[in-house]
Amino acid sequence: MNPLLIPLLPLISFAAIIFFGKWLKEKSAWVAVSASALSCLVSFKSIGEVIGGRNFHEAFTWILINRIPIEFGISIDPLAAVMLFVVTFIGTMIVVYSVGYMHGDPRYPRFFAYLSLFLFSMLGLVLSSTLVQIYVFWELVGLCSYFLIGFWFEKKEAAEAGRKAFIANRIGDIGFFLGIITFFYATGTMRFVDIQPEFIQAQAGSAILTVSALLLFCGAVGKSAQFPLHVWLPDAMEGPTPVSALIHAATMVAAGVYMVARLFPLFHACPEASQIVAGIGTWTAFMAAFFALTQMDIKKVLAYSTISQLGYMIAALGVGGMTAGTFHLMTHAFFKALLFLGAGSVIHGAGVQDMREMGGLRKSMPITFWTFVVATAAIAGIPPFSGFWSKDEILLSAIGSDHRIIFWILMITAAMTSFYMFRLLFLTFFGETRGKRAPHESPAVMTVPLIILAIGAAGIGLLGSPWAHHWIQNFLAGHPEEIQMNSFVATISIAASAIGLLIAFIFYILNPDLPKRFAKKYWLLYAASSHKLWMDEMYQATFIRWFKQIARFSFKFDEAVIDRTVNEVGRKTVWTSKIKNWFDQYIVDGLVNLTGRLTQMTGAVLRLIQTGYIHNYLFVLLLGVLIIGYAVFNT
Amino acid sequence: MTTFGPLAAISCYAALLGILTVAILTVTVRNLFHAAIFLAFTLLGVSIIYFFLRAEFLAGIQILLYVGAIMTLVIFAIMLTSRIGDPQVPQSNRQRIPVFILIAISAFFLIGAILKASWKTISTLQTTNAVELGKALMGEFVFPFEVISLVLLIALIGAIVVARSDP
Amino acid sequence: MNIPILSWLIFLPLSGMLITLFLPRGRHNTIRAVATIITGLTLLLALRLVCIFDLNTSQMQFVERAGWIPQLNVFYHLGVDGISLLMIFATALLSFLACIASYGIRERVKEYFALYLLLEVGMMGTFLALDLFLFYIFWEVVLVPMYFLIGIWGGSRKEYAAIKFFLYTLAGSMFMLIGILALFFASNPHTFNMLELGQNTFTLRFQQIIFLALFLGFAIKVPIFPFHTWLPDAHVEAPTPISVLLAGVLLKMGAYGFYRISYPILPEGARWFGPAMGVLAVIGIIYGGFVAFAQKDFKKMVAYSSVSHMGFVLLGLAVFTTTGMNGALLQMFNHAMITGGLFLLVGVLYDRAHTRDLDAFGGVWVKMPVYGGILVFISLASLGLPGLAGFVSEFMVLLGSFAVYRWMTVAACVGILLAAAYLLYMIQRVLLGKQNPKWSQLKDISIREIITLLPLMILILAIGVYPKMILQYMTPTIQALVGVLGGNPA
Amino acid sequence: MMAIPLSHLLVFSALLFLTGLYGALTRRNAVGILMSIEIMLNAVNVNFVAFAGMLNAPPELGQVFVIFIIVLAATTAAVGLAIVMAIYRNQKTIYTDEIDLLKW
Repeated sequence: MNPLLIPLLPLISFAAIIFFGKWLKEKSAWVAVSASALSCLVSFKSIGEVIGGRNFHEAFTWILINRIPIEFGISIDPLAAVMLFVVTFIGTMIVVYSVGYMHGDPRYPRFFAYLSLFLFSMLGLVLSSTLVQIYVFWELVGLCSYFLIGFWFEKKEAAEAGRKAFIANRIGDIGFFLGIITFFYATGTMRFVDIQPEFIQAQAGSAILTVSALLLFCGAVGKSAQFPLHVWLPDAMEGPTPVSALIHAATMVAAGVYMVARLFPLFHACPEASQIVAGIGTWTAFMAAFFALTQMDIKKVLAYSTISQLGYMIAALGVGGMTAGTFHLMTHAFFKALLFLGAGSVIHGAGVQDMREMGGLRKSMPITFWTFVVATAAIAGIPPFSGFWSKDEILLSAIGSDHRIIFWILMITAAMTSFYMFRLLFLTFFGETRGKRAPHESPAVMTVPLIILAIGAAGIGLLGSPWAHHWIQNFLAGHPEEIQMNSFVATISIAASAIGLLIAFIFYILNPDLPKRFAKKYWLLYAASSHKLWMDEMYQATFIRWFKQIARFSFKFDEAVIDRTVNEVGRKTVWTSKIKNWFDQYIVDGLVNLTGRLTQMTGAVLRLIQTGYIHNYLFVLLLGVLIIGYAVFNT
Repeated sequence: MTTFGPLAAISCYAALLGILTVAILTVTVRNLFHAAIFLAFTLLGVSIIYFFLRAEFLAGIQILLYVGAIMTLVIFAIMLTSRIGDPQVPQSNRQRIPVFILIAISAFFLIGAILKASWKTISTLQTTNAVELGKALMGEFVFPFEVISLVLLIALIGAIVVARSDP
Repeated sequence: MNIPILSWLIFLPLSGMLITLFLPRGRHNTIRAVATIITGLTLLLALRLVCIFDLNTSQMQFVERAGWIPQLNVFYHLGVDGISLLMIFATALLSFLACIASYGIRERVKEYFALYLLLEVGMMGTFLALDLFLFYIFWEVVLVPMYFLIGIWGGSRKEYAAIKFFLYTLAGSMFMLIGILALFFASNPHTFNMLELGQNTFTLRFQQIIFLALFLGFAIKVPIFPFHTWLPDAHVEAPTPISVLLAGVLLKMGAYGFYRISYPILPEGARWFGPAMGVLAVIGIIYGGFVAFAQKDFKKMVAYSSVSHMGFVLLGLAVFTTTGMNGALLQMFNHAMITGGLFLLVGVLYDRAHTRDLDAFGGVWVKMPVYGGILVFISLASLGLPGLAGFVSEFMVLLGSFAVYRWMTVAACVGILLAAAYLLYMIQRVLLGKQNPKWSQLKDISIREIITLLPLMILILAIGVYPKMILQYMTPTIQALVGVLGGNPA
Repeated sequence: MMAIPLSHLLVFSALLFLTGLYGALTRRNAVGILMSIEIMLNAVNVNFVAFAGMLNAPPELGQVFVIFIIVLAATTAAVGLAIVMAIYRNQKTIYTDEIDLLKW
């Protein structure tokens, strides 16, 4: 079966639902489910072939630039295979989950149309063979994200959030776009198959390459919500929860990471760029984790946690751990999707998003609770759950490449991660019920994907464990690598997780008053965290305000200066023509009028003869005849 | 040079004088209806002149058309426009005297010119008949004849249109 | 092929105009049908032309030449190459679609369609003429019906807008006329023939002056910042179909003038002015985007977005590379499709709500789902979403310009961001948000209106997915032109 | 045998014509004017007939024109009287010195 089917199936599903959604109604969900499931099956086959060592590449010429063909095509290598697996598998799970979650929505078919379109775009992105193609699908996933965030567009916040996401992404994308152009000028190619270490290394050292790497990274900053463009992702939580799980946790936001991993040889050849990448990743990881500590909205916590984890991946890529970053991408996709779906299940069951109104859901929602526990353990880095292995890998590559500061910051972040995740778990599922309405467990169509994902979140990390001989790392690197499990790193990592868990336990189970006192005592710190360092407000007060002012000013300028000049020229012309008119009227025309008036006066005299009586006229006629006759006869 | 018997000649001159007299009466009498009667006599007189000149066909037409048709029209018009016999109403306007002077001057010149001219007349009176006239009309003068007939038609329509009471 | 297909393209609408003039005044449906059939036949002719067009040559094709005013060496001289072909196709297509969209005109229908067809004659002639004199005449022929179409069927300030449009563009064409006459007298032998003029060599100083004169004429039409202010007024006041043609075709006439006259005849002058044009283009892109963002009137916003998008055309023109100029030409075509579509959509909404105030709407998508979908689709094309037409041309323009003007390209990229900002802001204000109860009675877009939009959407998608389809028509001609310009042939 | 010379006939017709002219110029009544015009036309006809009989030319020539003139006189009378009727209806008079529509 042709891998072309992988993105094509969701596209067909999209077209079918968009055009026939009116008739399909509830059935449109199953169109989407079957399309994604089939696409998943086809992709498994392709992945199998890649594992067997046969990479896939097929392309056609899209346009010719300077007689260099720019191609569109499909290429599957190990990196793409991993992403393919994540996207199709988790995608299918989430589509199934949505069948239950979105039940009863007035725009039910449209939701699945968007989901299908997203899957198509995401798969196109993953399978891209050139930079232009990745950009094309990059924008398309952004578009789907825009649609899905603003899915409940009657809510002003949702519409605003969608736009914010799109614009923030656009800012990054402009960098990406310029990066593509500069890269093309620096190297003359856009094909990923050409971007091999040897090829790039040959041109290393040129400033334009570094610039292009940084510009390309801008795209990742936007899409993967890195500092300073991270502000859109928390707002994106206005979208339906499955969307948050699929797009804003598992797949799309990871596209930035995927892109950097794709271009890894380029970044590897530009150490300055790599440093910046690592720095931004680390700072984002830390900052987002810090914000997550005090959030009260269950989805906001998860959103910041996503940003933080993405920071981890970016940092990993920055310090040279390409396999580590990709590995974390995969594990994170599983547990974060699970977390979001769990949160969705909680929201579905409890009807609220604020954790202060939850609590004690453990008994009423057992399946959700247990899968949530698995996911929390995974993200907190408790062995042997998946997060532990990949996070360990990242820390290892940080220390391995001698980035000590980054290592320690990431370690602290790990502790914070553990703390806020367990805080979330305790606040939601433990203690007494604070909600107003009776919570209930979600239907099977939602819980089954939870269970499947929980199995994945628990076990997927083992692929990269010493027990599997670091299979995933070897697969990604394309050759067997000797990776030593560093017991020092592992120990500290486990300790950090444990500390986080312990503090959360003390704060929220043993002594529930402690957080409040703590917040009062360190109020500045608390406010900084809960207000996200006031970055939204800062942007609002600076860039956005400036932007609007420039727009208003330009318009004023247009009206008051440019248009006024035009009108002024017109008015001056009218003015001069008025002078000319005066001259014309009184001098030139005066002469004419004088002639006319003379004629008139003569006429006034002559009209006295004009009696209007026919016999007078006849008389004169006769007189005339006589005179003429006299004249004739006299000659 | 036309020759008549003396009686015929005398009666002819008498006719000419009579015609002039009724014509003058036609243009001067106050009562318009009377003027119309005098006009009829004038026209009849002219037809008599035609007889003298041996143009019998024309004389017939003259009587039929003028005395028969046109006079009827004129009398109808007079009847329809009232205020005929009112002696209070002057029937001629104020330029009578100047007109008369002009006419007199004209007459003086015209008669002078006529008498002064040397007319190349032939000895015998030429005559013709209806057949010749008909041939001339349908032969040499067929085009003006057709035009005239068209004019007549147009005048007919025009008269109807103009005289219709509502536009 | 023996029929003079190019003459037919001009005289078919002309005959349509005459037929319309002889139809009885009250028979609105007959008049509409005649106009639709005539524009439809013209479109079929244009399609036929596209089919039989030879892709492998940069020469003029289907040339027709006949003496006209022999004393002045003026010829009735028509021809088509890769540059004009696209414009002719766009003109025929938009004329047809806008004709269908004109069914909403209910006053003085006969005069409207007569003028409308005359407008098409002028537009076709402008793109087909190879004789400067003929070109100038058709150029002015466009002006007159446009003046009446805005001035009679326009909105509340129609007289002001029509007069402004007319005088402004007339002032521009005056400069153009001076340039044309100067070219005539400077050439040896005296000729108005564009192709022969291209073989003359003029001194640099002469080229600079004449280029400036022609530039003013074309720049006002494009319109290039700061000559753009007639555009928003004219757009806002013009009836919907006329806005479509104004944006879709008339603006292209200016840019087409660069391709057809300024560049081949005055290559050195063009090169000398290149950087200045680039700067104006970038200012136009950014400035237009910012001003569009500040608009409250839907149509005005689209009008300013035209200023921004036409800036890309100028930027591509200013770089003298095949990529850039290909991109600019493609951008002209795409802009015709996209902005034409946007204006049609504004018209659809205006017909129902009788307002264009963006803030007055909200939540329209709920009541008009199909309309919302189409509006989003075309807006996305306009903001340069990859996979749709606008992206390809902007990408090519920027790729082409980067080699020449680096920082200008970077600045122009901001324009892409601005496009996203103002279009999404528009979508949010019109379609999204809480449903305004005032518009709860809105009917969704009708079949007729969909028919006017569907061809545009198909083309936008097709070009976006497979641009080679349309690039193949223009590449040989552009390459030859770049060769003449002595620019980077790559 | 007495002869009536052509000149005598011409003098007669001239006098008849002038009589008609006098009437046309002095009559106040429109119908009167029309009648005077008929007299003038008859004077002309007399002239024609006299010429036809006494000059060296085909006699039909003069007489045909007389026929034409009679026809035209008839049309003049018809149209003229129709106009008189119309004027009378509109102006309530047919006295020419009470009608100055020609004056602007």
